[in-house]
Amino acid sequence: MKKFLNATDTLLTESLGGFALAHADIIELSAPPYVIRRKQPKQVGKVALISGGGSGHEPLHTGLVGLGMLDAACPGQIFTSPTPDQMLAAAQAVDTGGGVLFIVKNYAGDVMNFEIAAELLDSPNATVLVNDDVAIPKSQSTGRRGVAGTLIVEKIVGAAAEQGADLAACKALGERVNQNTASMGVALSSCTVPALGNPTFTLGEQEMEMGVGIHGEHGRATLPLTTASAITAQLAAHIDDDLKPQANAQALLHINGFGATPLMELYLIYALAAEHWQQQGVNIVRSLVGNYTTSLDMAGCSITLTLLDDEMLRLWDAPVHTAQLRWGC
Amino acid sequence: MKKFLNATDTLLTESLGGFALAHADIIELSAPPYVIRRKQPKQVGKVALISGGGSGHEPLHTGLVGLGMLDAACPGQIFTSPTPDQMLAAAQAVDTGGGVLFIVKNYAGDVMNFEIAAELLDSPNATVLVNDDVAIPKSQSTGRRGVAGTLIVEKIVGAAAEQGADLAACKALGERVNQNTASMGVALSSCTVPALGNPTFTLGEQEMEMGVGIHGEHGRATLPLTTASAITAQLAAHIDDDLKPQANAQALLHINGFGATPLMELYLIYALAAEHWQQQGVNIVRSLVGNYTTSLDMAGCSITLTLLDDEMLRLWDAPVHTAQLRWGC
Amino acid sequence: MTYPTTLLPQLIEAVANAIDENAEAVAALDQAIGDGDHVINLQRGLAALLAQREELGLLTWSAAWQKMGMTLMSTVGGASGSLLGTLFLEMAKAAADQALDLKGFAVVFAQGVEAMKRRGKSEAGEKTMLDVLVPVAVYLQSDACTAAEGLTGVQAVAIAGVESTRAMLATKGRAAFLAERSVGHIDAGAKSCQLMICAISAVLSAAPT
Amino acid sequence: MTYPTTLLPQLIEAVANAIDENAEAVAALDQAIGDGDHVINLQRGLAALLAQREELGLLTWSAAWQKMGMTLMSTVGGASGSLLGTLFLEMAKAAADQALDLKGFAVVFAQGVEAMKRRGKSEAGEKTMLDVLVPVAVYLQSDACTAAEGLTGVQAVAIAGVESTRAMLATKGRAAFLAERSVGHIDAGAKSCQLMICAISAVLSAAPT
Ligand SMILES: Nc1ncnc2c1ncn2[C@@H]1O[C@H](COP(=O)(O)OP(=O)(O)O)[C@@H](O)[C@H]1O
Ligand SMILES: Nc1ncnc2c1ncn2[C@@H]1O[C@H](COP(=O)(O)OP(=O)(O)O)[C@@H](O)[C@H]1O
Ligand SMILES: [Mg+2]
Ligand SMILES: [Mg+2]
Ligand SMILES: [Mg+2]
Ligand SMILES: [Mg+2]
Repeated sequence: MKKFLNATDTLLTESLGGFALAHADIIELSAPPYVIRRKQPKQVGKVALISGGGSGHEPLHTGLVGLGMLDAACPGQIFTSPTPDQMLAAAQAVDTGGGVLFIVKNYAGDVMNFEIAAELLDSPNATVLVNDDVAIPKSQSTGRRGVAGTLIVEKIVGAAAEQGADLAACKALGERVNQNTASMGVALSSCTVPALGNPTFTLGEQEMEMGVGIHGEHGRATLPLTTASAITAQLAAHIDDDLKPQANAQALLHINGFGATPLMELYLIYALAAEHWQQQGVNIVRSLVGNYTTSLDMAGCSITLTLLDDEMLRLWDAPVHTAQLRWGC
Repeated sequence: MKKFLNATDTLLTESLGGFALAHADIIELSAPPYVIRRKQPKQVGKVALISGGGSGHEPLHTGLVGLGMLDAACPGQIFTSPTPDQMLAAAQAVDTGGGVLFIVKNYAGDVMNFEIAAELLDSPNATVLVNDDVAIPKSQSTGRRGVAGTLIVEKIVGAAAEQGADLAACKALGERVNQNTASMGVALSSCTVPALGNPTFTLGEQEMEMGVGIHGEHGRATLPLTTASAITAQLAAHIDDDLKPQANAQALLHINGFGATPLMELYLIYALAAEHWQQQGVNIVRSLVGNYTTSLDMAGCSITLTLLDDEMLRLWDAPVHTAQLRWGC
Repeated sequence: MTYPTTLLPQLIEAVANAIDENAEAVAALDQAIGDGDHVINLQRGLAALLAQREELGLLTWSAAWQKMGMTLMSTVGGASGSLLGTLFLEMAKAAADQALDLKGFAVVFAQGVEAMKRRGKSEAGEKTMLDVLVPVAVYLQSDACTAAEGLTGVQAVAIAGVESTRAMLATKGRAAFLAERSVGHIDAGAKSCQLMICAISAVLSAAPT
Repeated sequence: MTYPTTLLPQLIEAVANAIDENAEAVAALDQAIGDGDHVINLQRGLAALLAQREELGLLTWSAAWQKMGMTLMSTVGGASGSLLGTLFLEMAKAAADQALDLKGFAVVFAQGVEAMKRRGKSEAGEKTMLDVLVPVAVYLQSDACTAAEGLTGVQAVAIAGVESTRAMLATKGRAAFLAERSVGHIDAGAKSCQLMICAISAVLSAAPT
């Protein structure tokens, strides 16, 4: 698929420059090793939230840096984990004595690079591992992938950190959000990595890929394309198997577009998913619909359900001011 | 291109239902004839802003209904103008005595359907015609298309209306914003209308369509795909020909994705466009980057420049709370 | 001969069939120089008319066209919906309550087309449905349109009209955005109007005198 | 014989060439069961090493590997970057400042591979680069690895190792998400490591004694 670019090896740098210009009111881009960091003033001693990952998932994570959410994001090359020097630079830049909490998506490269940084970091730090994707069986030896639920962890923990929660509390909260979040995705196309020039895999005109991640790879199965209702039912069933939401539970329902699916279709999926859980007596109290954790130009979407206790709900509602999410200020 | 849907003739209704559920805190969907209307309380006698158009451009316009922006949006079928009964129902629902301002994109169908409604409407009303697209020559007998600049008109006039400006002032302001806004788009692919099932037109692997609108049709010319810098330069040149921005002018720079272009590429275009105008001494004081006025699943983007006087800038910054734009509250 | 509104169910069915049988072709025309929605918009409107056809057959022409105009206006959408709605609503105003023969219809129809021109700020020669409807209106009011020949002649006029759009440069509607690239393509609205006129004429030709 | 660090420029060039010559094939492997970025990540790291090769040739092995490890760690990225960086940094620690012969290198290399296993929480048989590096480490430390035969033998071991990944079910890395669908594909990291080992062995074989 064709792209707007000058050269594949300058795309990321140029794009980060544009992002930094466009949002210069709230973030700044460091010199290499690249870090996007929050500019808005913050309480000294607040826990510094740092995340990051390969680029190609925008707005995750750079678009989520700012008041009430991440203090810094470390952008790697497209689909490539950032390197420890980025995380160390980030920690140096944003830790004001309250310690650093790394929010890490569960992929081998992300886990290892963040671990190395954490080991090298002198100051107190902790890590929350996000693994909300239920497409992969729980028993999988790598563990499950971190996907669209990552944003939810970042938002809720970000609010707690903004309100002065300490490092241990932030970590515990992040793990609680992660435990109560389940996601699953489906793709109608793969994506095209600029350096490869062609879609990572191909699907026929009547095929869909069930249980995909966000790096353009095959999912669990290639299936015949079916109705939105049937697709939603499949995704929801996997989520229910994992989360087992009870009647009267409060939940956040997040329909995430992978990049090339029109918003109209995302709201259709929202309608179907909301109906599914309404029929189970689950109380969908918050929604988020749109392209948040993308996979370049993949057509597809994921459903994420987060079971919210009252604290998590309050923290979700707390003010946030990033490039992509903003409310309460 | 494949889609998530149950049936092409229920897609819109189902999607509107999902949208209404997801944003039930701020909007509501009427029974047919469909109108999305603001729920948040407002000052009695405030000018009621009503817009609408064919669906397929989400989040325009339904995603822009709420405090500080539209009072109502009338969604037509995909790429099909809404009908006068929708606009009359909208006016009935949201006019509290201050009169109605219709914000209409300049397409034959939109203009005629809104005109018919305006003629049938008993209460005071006025219309702002948006025609920011400079791909079409000014002398074109139909006039220029209304494209990504429409959102900017809706935001700025929305703020003025929220602050109590009367009907004549709102109309004059809308026309001023429109006059000071220029847009131009380029596509790397067409889009697939669900009922047609195939892209409206096709481009080769090394082709781009310069000067496209937002309905999947051909633009002014099919050209060889070139670098992002060259593309930006072309788009910016057309905009400059029209707006003739002066050194030290203040401006808003809006890079709008047509639906299938990754955010990373949109920020690249932002960087290049910002540099172009910086070199001319134009002061880019505000930015907006993302999918706002889409064309289903078209790959491509448009550049919009709005020259802002101090009043327009204040109104752009004023609080807004819609599904898609939110700040200051 | 005068034509009763009891013909309406048959007329609407014939028009709907004609559009359905040619749906792909008409869609392709609006896809080539438009946004691809013209025929499904029309079909939506025709489906609504079909649902009302029995009750329409009990009304006067004026009342029937008023109802049909409102239905089309609120179901078709887009440029063609506003224009076709305008046509029928204007014909309803012009018709009063008399019975209609071909000449009477010609007068009413011509008024309807004038209303369309005012609404669309357009005229023949701009590559629109007017390039069928205007020649048809002119023909119906001309002496060449006799009781014996008129219903056959009007089909030929409609066909010539739609064909004439092929070489035109579009100066109204979406196709105008394509400038020279609009040349060489038949206009979708003109095609659908020709199909509708031919279907109507065929029914009226076969109507019992 | 002991190998001086003055061989480093030539070694790095040979590795970079080997990767470049096979870039499409390696990319295709990571595309089939990964996310397609492995070879460009490696090439970025190798480009950085190439830029430093002259100065590396003036250091001790320990200092050189420390610098190479830091460079790879901060330029490659992803799973392979963290693991290759770990390998070199551990070898730097293990090497002290002595001159290195093949046996000496074998000890240091084995320690490096152990550090990779700890970092990746992985071992041979999981369809990763370890399926080349572990057999290579074992071979280098074995009696079969003689001064005369070792540099040829290690290439055969590496090639056998990469081929062994074809039939494996991936239980580490991205390919593990594909479960059974990972079977039948060679692992990209294993392939790139085999290419690198073969290139290094060839240079060392030709090194003046
Ligand atoms: N100003 C106009 N006057 C007359 N006919 C017009 C005008 N604008 C558009 N049309 C007709 O409308 C047709 C397109 O209708 P349709 O596709 O339903 O609406 P839209 O262009 O809004 O998608 C064109 O083929 C043309 O015949
Ligand atoms: N836990 C692990 N242990 C050893 N090797 C691994 C592990 N995870 C991944 N790899 C190796 O890394 C390679 C992929 O590297 P690369 O594509 O650069 O990183 P990423 O998987 O992050 O995109 C795999 O082919 C495999 O050889
Ligand atoms: Mg990767
Ligand atoms: Mg249309
Ligand atoms: Mg059309
Ligand atoms: Mg990879």
